[in-house]
Amino acid sequence: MSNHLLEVKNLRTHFASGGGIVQAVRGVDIHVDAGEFLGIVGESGCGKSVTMMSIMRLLAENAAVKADSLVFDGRDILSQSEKTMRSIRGNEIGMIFQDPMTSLNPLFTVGNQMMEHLRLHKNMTKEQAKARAIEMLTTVGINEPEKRLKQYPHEMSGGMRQRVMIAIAMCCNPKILIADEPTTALDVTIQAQIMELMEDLKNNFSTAVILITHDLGVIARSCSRVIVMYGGLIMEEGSVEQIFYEPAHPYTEGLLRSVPRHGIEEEDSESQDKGGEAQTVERQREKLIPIPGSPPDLMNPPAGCPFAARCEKAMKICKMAPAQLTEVGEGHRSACWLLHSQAPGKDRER
Amino acid sequence: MAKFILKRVAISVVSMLLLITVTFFLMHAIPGGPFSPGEQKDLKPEVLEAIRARYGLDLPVTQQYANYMKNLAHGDLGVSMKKTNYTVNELLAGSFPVSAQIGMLAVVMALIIGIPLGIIAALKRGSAADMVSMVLATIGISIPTFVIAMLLMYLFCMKLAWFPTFGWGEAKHFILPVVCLCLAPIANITRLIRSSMLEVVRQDYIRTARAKGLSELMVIGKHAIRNAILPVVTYVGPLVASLMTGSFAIERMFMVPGIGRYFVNSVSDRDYTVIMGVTIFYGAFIMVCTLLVDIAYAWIDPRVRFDS
Amino acid sequence: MRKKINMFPEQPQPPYTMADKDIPAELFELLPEDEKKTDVINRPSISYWKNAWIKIKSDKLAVAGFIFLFIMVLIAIFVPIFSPYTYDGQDYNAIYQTPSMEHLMGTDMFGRDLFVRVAYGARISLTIGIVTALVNMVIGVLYGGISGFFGGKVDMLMMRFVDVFAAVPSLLYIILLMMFLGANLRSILIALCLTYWFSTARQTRGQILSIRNQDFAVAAKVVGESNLRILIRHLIPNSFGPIIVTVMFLIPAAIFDEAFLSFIGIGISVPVASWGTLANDGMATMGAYPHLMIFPALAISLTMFALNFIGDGLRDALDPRLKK
Amino acid sequence: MKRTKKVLALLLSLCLAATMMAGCGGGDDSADNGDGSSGGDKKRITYANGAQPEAMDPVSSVYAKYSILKYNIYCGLARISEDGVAELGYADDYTVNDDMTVWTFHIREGSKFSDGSDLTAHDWVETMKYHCAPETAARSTTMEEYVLNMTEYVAGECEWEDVGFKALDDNTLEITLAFPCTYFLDVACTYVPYKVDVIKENPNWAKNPETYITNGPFRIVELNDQVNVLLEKNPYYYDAENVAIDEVNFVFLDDPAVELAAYKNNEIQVSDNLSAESIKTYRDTDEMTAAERIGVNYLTVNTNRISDNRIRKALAYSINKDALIQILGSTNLPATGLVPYGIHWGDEQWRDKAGDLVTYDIELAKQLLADAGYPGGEGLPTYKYVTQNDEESVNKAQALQSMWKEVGINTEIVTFEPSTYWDVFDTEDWDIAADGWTGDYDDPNTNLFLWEAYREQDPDGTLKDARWVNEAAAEYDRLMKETYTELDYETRMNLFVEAEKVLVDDMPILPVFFYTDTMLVKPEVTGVLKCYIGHVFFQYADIVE
Repeated sequence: MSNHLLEVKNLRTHFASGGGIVQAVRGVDIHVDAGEFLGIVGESGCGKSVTMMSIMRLLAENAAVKADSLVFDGRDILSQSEKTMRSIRGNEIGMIFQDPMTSLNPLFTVGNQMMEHLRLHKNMTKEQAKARAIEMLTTVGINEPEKRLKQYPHEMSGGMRQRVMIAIAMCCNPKILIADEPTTALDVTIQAQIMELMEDLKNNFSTAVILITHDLGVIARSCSRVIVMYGGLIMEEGSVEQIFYEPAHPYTEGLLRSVPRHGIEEEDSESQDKGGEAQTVERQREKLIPIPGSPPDLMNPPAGCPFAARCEKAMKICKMAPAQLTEVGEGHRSACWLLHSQAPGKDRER
Repeated sequence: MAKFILKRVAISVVSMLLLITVTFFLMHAIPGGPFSPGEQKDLKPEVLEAIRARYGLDLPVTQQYANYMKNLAHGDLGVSMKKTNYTVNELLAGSFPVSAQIGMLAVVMALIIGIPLGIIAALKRGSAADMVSMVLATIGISIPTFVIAMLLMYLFCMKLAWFPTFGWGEAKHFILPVVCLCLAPIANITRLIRSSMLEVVRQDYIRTARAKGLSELMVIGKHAIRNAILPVVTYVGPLVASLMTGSFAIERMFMVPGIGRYFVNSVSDRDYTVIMGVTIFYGAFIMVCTLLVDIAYAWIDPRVRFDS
Repeated sequence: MRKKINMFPEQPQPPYTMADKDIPAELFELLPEDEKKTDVINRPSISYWKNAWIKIKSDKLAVAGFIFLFIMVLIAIFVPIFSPYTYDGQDYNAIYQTPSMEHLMGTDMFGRDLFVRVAYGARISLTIGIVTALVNMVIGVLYGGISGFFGGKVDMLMMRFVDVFAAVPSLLYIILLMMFLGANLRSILIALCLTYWFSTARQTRGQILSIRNQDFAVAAKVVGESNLRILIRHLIPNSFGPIIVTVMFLIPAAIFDEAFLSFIGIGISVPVASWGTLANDGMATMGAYPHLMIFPALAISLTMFALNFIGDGLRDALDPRLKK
Repeated sequence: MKRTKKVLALLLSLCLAATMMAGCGGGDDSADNGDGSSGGDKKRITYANGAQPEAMDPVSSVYAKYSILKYNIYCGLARISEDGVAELGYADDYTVNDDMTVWTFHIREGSKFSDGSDLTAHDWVETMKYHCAPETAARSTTMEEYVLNMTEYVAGECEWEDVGFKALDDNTLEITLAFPCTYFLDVACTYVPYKVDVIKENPNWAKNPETYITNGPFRIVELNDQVNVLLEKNPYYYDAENVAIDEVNFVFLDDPAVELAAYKNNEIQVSDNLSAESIKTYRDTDEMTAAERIGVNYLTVNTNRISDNRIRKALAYSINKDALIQILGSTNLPATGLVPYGIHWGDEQWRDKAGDLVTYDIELAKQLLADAGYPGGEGLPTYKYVTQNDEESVNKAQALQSMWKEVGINTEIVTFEPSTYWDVFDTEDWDIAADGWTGDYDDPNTNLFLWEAYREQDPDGTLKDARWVNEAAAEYDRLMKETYTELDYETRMNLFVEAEKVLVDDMPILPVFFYTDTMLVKPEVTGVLKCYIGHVFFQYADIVE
């Protein structure tokens, strides 16, 4: 099965904290293929960012990572030396973060921050690195790249800084780009531009993208495959269509009902051909239903399905044991006891 | 930048004027004077009057103030009223270099020791190294300087006789004063660096730097330290000013012929011109140091550079 | 935190998996609403101050500091009351005694019991520290608060004023004021109170500036609360954490400055003694009777230790920027 | 990385600049650092002079800090002999008229200043003329009241020609006194010649060893502000052949604790600014010498506020001076009167002959208090005791406070800096004030004249109202006045005895200590002289191995 670019099996990441052990990720399987656009969605604290940081091995010292396998490009990440990891980070796996305002070091010029890892990973001379940086800035749509190189982050707008972040992440031609909530901190119009940019890059560079977000709208427009996480576990995964039109997990349903999706609205005006989806949006705008309750305490995770406490279809079994991911369609899996053969019909009313 | 500096200079000038004025009148308001009749009982009142007249002390205070300001405008700080034949300019020129020398050494020591100590403490947070350096740092700011000075004096000058008790000019005379002077700054810098470092390593841009695959040396040495050092830059300005202008306690204990002793002695001697001279010098020096620090800050932190 | 702990404790085997085909049917009944909640450990949302309290409690050094300070306050209050000796009672038959059961810290040149004098000195020094800190906090917070809240020209004027005075070597002013007012406790308090508040004012202003446009303040304004009320009810309490930390560090500074004034001979008047005076007096006979200097110096240093640890603890606990 | 380096480089260069500045400023002290290391095979003594003299100019310098230096670099018409009494100095002969008012001194032939220039009687005249001229406005006095019309000249009330200080020729100096004086030779020790032409020409003369021209056993070769003054033997001194020491290094240490350490480390060989600790350490060794100084430490009582002399006496008799001396760790002697040891009556100590007048007697004190109507101190106000803020004064005050409390008298101690203390003293807003006096010459007058009425006048000539102005005071004045004209030695001494009794009987002042001068001298150093006014002389010193 090693033909995946990245394959994670049974990833568990725990943190030591003052009060005990926080089980942030409790057994997650993820695979990414070259050129794929994977979305990971979930509420804050569901473990999606921690999963990515685990893959990058960028967690703080109080974290411990365990996995049955964590293979990137044929190499076992967990057994690599720190030195090899450094040659992977920023070089083979690029990463961009939520807040472009704070993700760039305020004391160094943009050029400096773009060139330092180019020179490190690609052994470029200063001139080569500069040329590459200019090229990348142009690619991400920044005007007057030469001038911008000499500027400091605070001289740029948020959107532009995120473009710079993308340029930094992409300039070594990584095989995977991990984007951790790249648009959350941006204005709606900028969000769209950034997403567009990421799609273009994915297409042009055949880079796989893992997009982490809690914004279903963003997922809907860009991703081919979606993973829904909750309470440190994967609740459901499948193609965009499967997730949006045939959600098999009550949590996914809840998410779809609770989120106003700007992204789709906008795309709506651009591409009229997805009429069905537009209708969905219409329907959902009429009735926005938040999911009651709050996420589980991962220091003391529930024995059963983490969502049981908030699930309106919860059964007694849900509290006793977690459900395993079960195939519900081609590449569509969901972890819900309702999918058990003994479970009553999905449409049972409460 | 130029505008920023100009603005700062303008504030400094106003500050100096206020400083001079307040000091001048407060000084004249405190009881006693350089030639008090009580102290010089054996002098005839006429003679005393003549002495006072020589220094212009017979005039109304406002007139004295006007005269002083006029002389000051010409860079003349007057003559000492107690140290006869010495002009205040001479006194400052003679004693400042001494204080500046040990002060600057202490600053450099404080930076050389304090910064690495703070960084280590922050990076190894919770470790034994952290505990040790923090306890040391707390000791540094917990013991009054004069107590430290006395202990060192007692141990190294009296008991062990490793250092001379007085005299000036050679390295052996420098060591104890510099050690005493730099302890508290080392402690402060260590603590400052540690807390700012702890804050900086949590910043997003450090995560970015790591995600770019930079080595830990680059991440800490380039991205973290430069940010963490900013609070220290702010601290170093006043520090340089206060150390270079001498510490009364240290200079008295170790018999250092510096400017710090004038600071207190001139007040208790009521040597008006020296009080004024030292105050003006000290105030101006602080302001210059603060200005330099602001410029240095702007140099390190581009955000400040352009915000002005 | 450094202790080796098993990061992956054994998980209980779930009684059923999806693969099981013979799960009792009643388990597929709907989960009653009341049973759902038992699972969610709804940790009570902890307020800022409560959170700070929890953090402070877990900071061993800060707790040790608090305990030490508490003991010191008890000593300051009760030792002079219950001791058989008084701070000024002289006994020429017992001069320069080294520590013994009779005189825990020995006696001085007049045969006065040093322990009582140190305890009495604690009253003076702690009073100076605490009163100075409190007065400066009130002045500084009000001044900085008003300046930061009104902003614009008012702020400009008020802050330039502070800039001007803060540029002045404060020790010189303390000395001049002491000479003007005479050497006693009251003068020390006045002199220190007049010269310390600049930093508190600056900091408060910074805090207020950074939060005055935050939602809750704007909301209060929209609701029509008066400026003063907004300032006192909303802004100042919300910027209090960092200010308390600054003020906390004023206490040791004040105790230090008082000790320095004693050192140069313009401290409080005899036979009352502060720690600074005691340490300074002890220095004169340090070679022959080191205990006379060591005990007061220890009292100062340990209290400074305690105050610094408390200050550090408070900063960690109260400064929102340092939240983990 | 690069920028960080730049920061460091900047700091380093700043540091270097500061060091260089310091280098330039301190360049002139490279030859000697005042650290007391002996200079080759030269015989050098290092002496801690206490704090630096605030002025090096004899007309401006007021305190003992300078006068010790002064009498080692200058020499007057007379000088202090090896035995500590006045003998002829630059004058090799003198005559005096019968009523002791005209003294004629013969200056040694071929006398020279330390630069080799001639020193004649005219130099003494020029010196006095310069020092006392109203336009000089000298801060220090120079015993001018002895010379006829000199005080008037100082005040600008007469011309120099009227003053009784004349050079009859190059070697003859005639001094006409304002009143008869038997001990004028002692006074003549203080009449030293300055190099007036240099002084007038160069206002900065006192800062430069080149222009600091003197005539004493030593001359200045180095002057380091705040650090030291280095003296070398003056080859032009008339008695140079008897000066054994080549160099004397006066270092400025203003802390007795440091001075003790320096002495222990043999960085200084002569130390006379002793703390209680030094006295305790060296009390029983040969290195310490204690000699009486003609000074007395006393408390002045505001007789206007404490008008009942029984209370004043109660205050005096309740002072346990022996305990006080023990507490303070000093070598002072209990003051049993006001004329101290060191004043002679013939060959005997004046004090021994006159007897003890005040001793510690707490029962008497209680009795006196009861007689005055305040048994056990009941009804007495809390007295305000003012004193200076130096360590010894404050310690003394605390001990006295406690002793007075024993008999029921409560006091409040208020301390003042030296610079304001005497102004506070003049305000008379106190009940008891610390005071003291060291005389200038070996005669009871040097102490007893202090309480004469004329001393207590305000500038307008009226008596200060708080001072001693009762009948006893009038009697005292009368007796003192007689001593000025009485030429018979015994009668005169007896007048002093009577006057002192009147004074002590009314107790406007409370005697506390007779000062003694203590000094530590390393065993190899001999002949260091501490004279009766507390000055140290090195001209008779030597170093023997």
